[in-house]
Amino acid sequence: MRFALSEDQTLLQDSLNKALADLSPLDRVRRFADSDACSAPDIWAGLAELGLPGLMVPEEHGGLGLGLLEAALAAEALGRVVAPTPFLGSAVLAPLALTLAGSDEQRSRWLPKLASGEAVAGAAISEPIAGAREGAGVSADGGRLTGKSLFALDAPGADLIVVADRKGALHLAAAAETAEIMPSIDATRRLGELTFRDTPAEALASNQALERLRDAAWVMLAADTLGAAQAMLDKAVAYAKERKQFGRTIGSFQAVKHLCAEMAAELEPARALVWYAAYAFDHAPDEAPLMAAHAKAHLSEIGRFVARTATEVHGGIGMTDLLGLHYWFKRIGQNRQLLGGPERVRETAARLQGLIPA
Amino acid sequence: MRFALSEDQTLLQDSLNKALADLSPLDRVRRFADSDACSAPDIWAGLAELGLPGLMVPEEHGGLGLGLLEAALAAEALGRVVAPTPFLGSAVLAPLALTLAGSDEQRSRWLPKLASGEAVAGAAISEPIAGAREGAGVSADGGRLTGKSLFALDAPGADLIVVADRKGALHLAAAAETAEIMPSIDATRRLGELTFRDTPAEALASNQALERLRDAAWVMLAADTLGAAQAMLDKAVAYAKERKQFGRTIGSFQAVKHLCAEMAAELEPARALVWYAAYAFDHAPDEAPLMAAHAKAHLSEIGRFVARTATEVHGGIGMTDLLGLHYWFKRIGQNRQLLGGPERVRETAARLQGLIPA
Amino acid sequence: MDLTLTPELAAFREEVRGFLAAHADEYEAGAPKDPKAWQKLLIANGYAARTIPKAYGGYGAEPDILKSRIIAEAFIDANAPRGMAGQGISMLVPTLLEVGSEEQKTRWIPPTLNGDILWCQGYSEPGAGSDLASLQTRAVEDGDDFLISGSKIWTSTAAQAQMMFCLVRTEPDKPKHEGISYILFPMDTPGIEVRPLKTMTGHAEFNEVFFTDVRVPKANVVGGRGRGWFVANTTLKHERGMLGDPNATEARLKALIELMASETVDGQRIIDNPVFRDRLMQLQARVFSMKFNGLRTMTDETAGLARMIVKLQGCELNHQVAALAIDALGELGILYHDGPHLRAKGNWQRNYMFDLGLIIGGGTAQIQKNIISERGLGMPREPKAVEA
Amino acid sequence: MDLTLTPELAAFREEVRGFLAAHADEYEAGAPKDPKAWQKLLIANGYAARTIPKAYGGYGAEPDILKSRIIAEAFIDANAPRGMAGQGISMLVPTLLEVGSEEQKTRWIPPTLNGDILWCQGYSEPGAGSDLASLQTRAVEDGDDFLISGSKIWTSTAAQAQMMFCLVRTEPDKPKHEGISYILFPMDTPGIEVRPLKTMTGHAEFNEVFFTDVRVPKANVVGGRGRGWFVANTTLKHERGMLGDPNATEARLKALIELMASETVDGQRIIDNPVFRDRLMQLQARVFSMKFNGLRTMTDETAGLARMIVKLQGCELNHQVAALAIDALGELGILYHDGPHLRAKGNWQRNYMFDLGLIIGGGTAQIQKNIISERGLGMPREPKAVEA
Repeated sequence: MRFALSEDQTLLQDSLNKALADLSPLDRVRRFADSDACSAPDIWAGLAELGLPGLMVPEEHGGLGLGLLEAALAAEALGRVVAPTPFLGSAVLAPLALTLAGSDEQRSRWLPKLASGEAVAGAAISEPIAGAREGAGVSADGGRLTGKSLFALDAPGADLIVVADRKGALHLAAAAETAEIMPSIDATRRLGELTFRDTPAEALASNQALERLRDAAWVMLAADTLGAAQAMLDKAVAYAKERKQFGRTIGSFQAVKHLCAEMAAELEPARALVWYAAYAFDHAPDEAPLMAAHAKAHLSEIGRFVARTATEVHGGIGMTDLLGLHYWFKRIGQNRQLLGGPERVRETAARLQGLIPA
Repeated sequence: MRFALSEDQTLLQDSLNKALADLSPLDRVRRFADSDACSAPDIWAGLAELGLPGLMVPEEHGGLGLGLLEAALAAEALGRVVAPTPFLGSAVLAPLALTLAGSDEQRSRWLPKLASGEAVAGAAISEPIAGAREGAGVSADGGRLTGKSLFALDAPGADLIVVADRKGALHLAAAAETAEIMPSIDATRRLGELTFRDTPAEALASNQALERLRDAAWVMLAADTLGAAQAMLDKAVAYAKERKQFGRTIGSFQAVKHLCAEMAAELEPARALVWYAAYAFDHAPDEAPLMAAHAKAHLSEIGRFVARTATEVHGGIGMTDLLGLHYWFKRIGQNRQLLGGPERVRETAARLQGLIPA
Repeated sequence: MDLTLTPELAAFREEVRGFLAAHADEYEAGAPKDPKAWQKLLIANGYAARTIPKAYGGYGAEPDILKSRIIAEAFIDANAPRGMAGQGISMLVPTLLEVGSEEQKTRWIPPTLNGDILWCQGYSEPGAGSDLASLQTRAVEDGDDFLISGSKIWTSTAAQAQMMFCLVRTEPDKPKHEGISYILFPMDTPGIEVRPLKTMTGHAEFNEVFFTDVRVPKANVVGGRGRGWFVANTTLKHERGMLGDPNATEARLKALIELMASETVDGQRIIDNPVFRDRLMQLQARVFSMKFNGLRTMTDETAGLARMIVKLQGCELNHQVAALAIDALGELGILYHDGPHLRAKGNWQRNYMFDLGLIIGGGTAQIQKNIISERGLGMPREPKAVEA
Repeated sequence: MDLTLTPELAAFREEVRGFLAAHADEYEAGAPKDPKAWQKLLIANGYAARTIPKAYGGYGAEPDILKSRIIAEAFIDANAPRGMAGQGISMLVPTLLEVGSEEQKTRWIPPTLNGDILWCQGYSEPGAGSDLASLQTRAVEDGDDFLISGSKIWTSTAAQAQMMFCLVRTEPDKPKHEGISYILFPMDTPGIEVRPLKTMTGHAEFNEVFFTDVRVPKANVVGGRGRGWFVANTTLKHERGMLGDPNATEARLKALIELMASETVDGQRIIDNPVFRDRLMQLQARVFSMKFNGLRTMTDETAGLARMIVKLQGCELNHQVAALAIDALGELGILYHDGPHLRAKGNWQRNYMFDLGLIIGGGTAQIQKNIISERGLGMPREPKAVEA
């Protein structure tokens, strides 16, 4: 029994971090953020070379066949450099949906393409998880979808969309009638507003697959925040060791040191929670939903704390565009709200334990 | 227009602080706390000389005829030295109940005695305000009371008790069938568990008097916490200026300074809130209930913060009985829960603004 | 505590209300139709530049905090625009009044008040930050002039301003607080370059300004050579006080309550969610506290500490109000820039970020806590570190 | 990540469970009927003093974190009492094993392990506090003995203990960390006075101990004269690690959930109050985090920082769990000592206060943050202050 990453997992983490440092440096992030592009083909191609799009695709369909813990490590690595790339929808949710609820034919048709990165998939599952806003929601009738789905992940420009309808049943659609980018604080990942109007779609077998997607997504968002927050702490510490004020490096002031210590003290246990939530998804399905909820909610809270505190340690310069710190701040802020803010997710956590009367 | 204490009010405050420093020094508090006494006759007599028991009793009945703002200043002064004495029940709630809802005969019979301090009154109003625990609650039938009331203020040893029944109607009882002290964290004020069994009582006219009592009590508890918390901050600052560690006074460490600054930053605006809540009770009845609720809830929260932080600034010695700091810590803790913890009080604040559907 | 108006003040309030009603067609949605004309009208009636002597283009009234407050409230109630603000009017003018020469006063105050000259402030430097007094921008003597070289940061309105008031180091050999001068110069002087400074909100609320041998007459120094640190500090206090304005916070809380009462998730109003409602009530108690604290600081001479905490607590509270709005909006809370689902033009997110900037700017929260503990509570200063 | 048990470990778990079932009549409600007999039984079976060599009265097993964990869990599940703890077993014994002489080991370890000798710890002093190394208790040479004078504070079990292990200053002229020795002596030596130290909980969890010319042979020094600071530090680390035990926190959270599900106000269960429930869920996430962090620190060699934060976060979390219990209980939450309405013997209030003491004791939160930032994050130490 060992609560630690395996050698393979550490290797995966290291190689991802190294590759992403080259693929997604700050100026590349900036170029993407300032553009209207739906994806960064150079980064996507580089990630495809590492097998990232197929991380969770079974080996028989050309993927690496790894688990959610490996995906969490990838999410953490992507968050660490605020990588402007599809991932959650295309490399996690769509492969999971197909594996859990797709027919053999559907899997054979899509999984190889997703694994190679040739196709990108989006996931439109917000309404049944985070609640419907603005009258959104999709209805299914005889192989056709009608309605709107907001905050669809990796959806703008996708070749395939996994759609959850109002009742929580899953569908595969090649495209929506219209797919608009929803401008949000985080310019490193695109969210879609999808409109369906009698749009053809294939049903996926529905054996609580949406709940598994939700759990996986919650863990991924938590892991992304973990990576981004760790990066912000690292930057704050590095800056505090370098920057001088009043004749001293500011990192020698107790106030600054304690802010950094508080960030570290929050992040270390949170890392263990994220790891375990991902492990449970793979190996302890009874515990998985509760752990996923706690990981999502808790990382949302401490992510906000770290984002704010690391910015404060940087002083005025942290507020500007110069160091680009705000890309991390906003990525953490967006992860917090996506698929339900922490308050809503904690309600689910309570319900999962029978602490809310049905 | 002036948001400040008047000269008379400042004078009252000063004379109370000075008198209480003599009447209620730490060793006197300790002696009371270690005893089973219901009151400290020496302190009560000293306060009576200053007119404190009759602060809110109209002048025609021998009192000072002052308002709730003056009573708040008194509560603050009492909290500042954790004075072991009846006050809220006897000097605020009972005179208010009689003034608001008593007959001429009832007023004439009781107010002069209360004003002089010859009689002490308790107030048993917890259940309709804070909610019923343990099946407590009092029912009235034909001039007789039956049931239990918990957490009755100033009640053990009292000569007169103002009782709110389950429906919120008020009664005057000379005594309960039994009145047991409820041992609580705060040993400077006695709470009573009262049992009524067909106990004779006089009805008071019921024109929403209970709501006024509630508002007054909430402001008083907030003011008591304000005084106790200010005293804890003062002690922490004084200790930090004196105590040396690592070759420096600990008050020169940024960590310690910032803890003290945070306490001051919380207390100063809270003081203005308490003053205004008391002022509104006297002069702006429309605003009074909301302000009382906010004062009670907010002082509960920042009181807890200050109690904990001031103890931390003292280090280990703050945890011991040596400096007696815990009397202040516990008084603040008890004020927080009495007549409803902050969560419950905030619900009332929301309801008062129509933010909760009826 | 006497919060009722005297008959005189009540009459004054009617006067202000009457003025606003009479001129209601000259403004719309909180903005004047002709800003300069509006400014002149306000000055003429004593609703702007109220206490500035007539000789310098003001209205010439005695200072009266209560009347000022009545004016402020009446303008808020009517959603009428106040007079021009800006750093020239709120920081330079008080400075000139206090320490400027007669020539400087008559030359600069009137056109500043009536809006003909817009100023920007050159205080902070990239290398200095919280340690403002360590500024490095140099003014080297050259005959009757100084030649200024260096750079400034956090300069708002630098691109629009005609003039700058600026801190420069004129005596490099003196201790750091004694070698600084406060000087005025036109922004079109050769050698000045302005570069916009984009912040996390995506907007360039600030600029960097670079100086290369910018020639400025020595006569443009205000308050005496080498006295700049002390000259600047008198007005910095004004700025710090402004940064936690409780009226603005109260208005935001009102907007938040309206948001929570009108928005729904799955058809349930957000205000009916007890967890969000509880947070709202916590913030409301703080908003009231800061409001009354503000009233107190204006009329209670014992409120020294109460004044000192306004910036720290006020900016934090604004940030928390914005945070609750974002959280209450759920996924909608992350929308920004534009789009059909955006609420309040994205101002909740913008405030959330900009207010964090205000927590940091104008004296970081850490510096504020130093000030409160040292000046407010009399705690010892940080001991001087041994030079490494 | 591999959280499944190997067949060997699974078998070991069955063995432990079997032992506890077989001896279930020797304990009751988490306490042994005969503490010394129970202690001996545990040592004989390897469930106490497990890794201490047989020569010194232990069981003599190889260290194995997983087996230790299996033992811990099995005892919790069975509500069976662990072996004796106390500062002698958990702090003195490891110290003697590391730096004691052979004579010291054979003389003191066996009777300590089997419960015949109870120890108390003499580290902290009233004047020293967080700055432990500045301790003043003096040991003056007198032939083959030292004469010890001074005082200690925060000494638990001083009234019951037969022996003390103590830090004293033997070389007053050396730098403060180099003049300290670690020494052992009986508590009935003439010149020792013990005074109970009552804390805010109302109980005397600690004592002060006063020394007047207490005669102790030089041979009782452990680890070499002047080496006491380094000797003590090896075991202080153990103490700090123990102060945030996540198993204990998890048990308290479980009790809190039961409390909230069973208590009612006006007939409504507290757990059905969404505001309290939300706080409960926030704490539960933290409890799980600390639990998994604890597992990680035992098996992940990259978990240095994760170990360093345990005391800070664990003690705070315990305090917060107690705070929620008090709040959830409403007015009942303030009851203490006794009375018919008291819940859980007043332990929620007692923990609330005692846990605050633990946040302060054993290295205050401020000291912990210094350690985390300096040793964990590599930030610079506080510069030495210029002597005033």
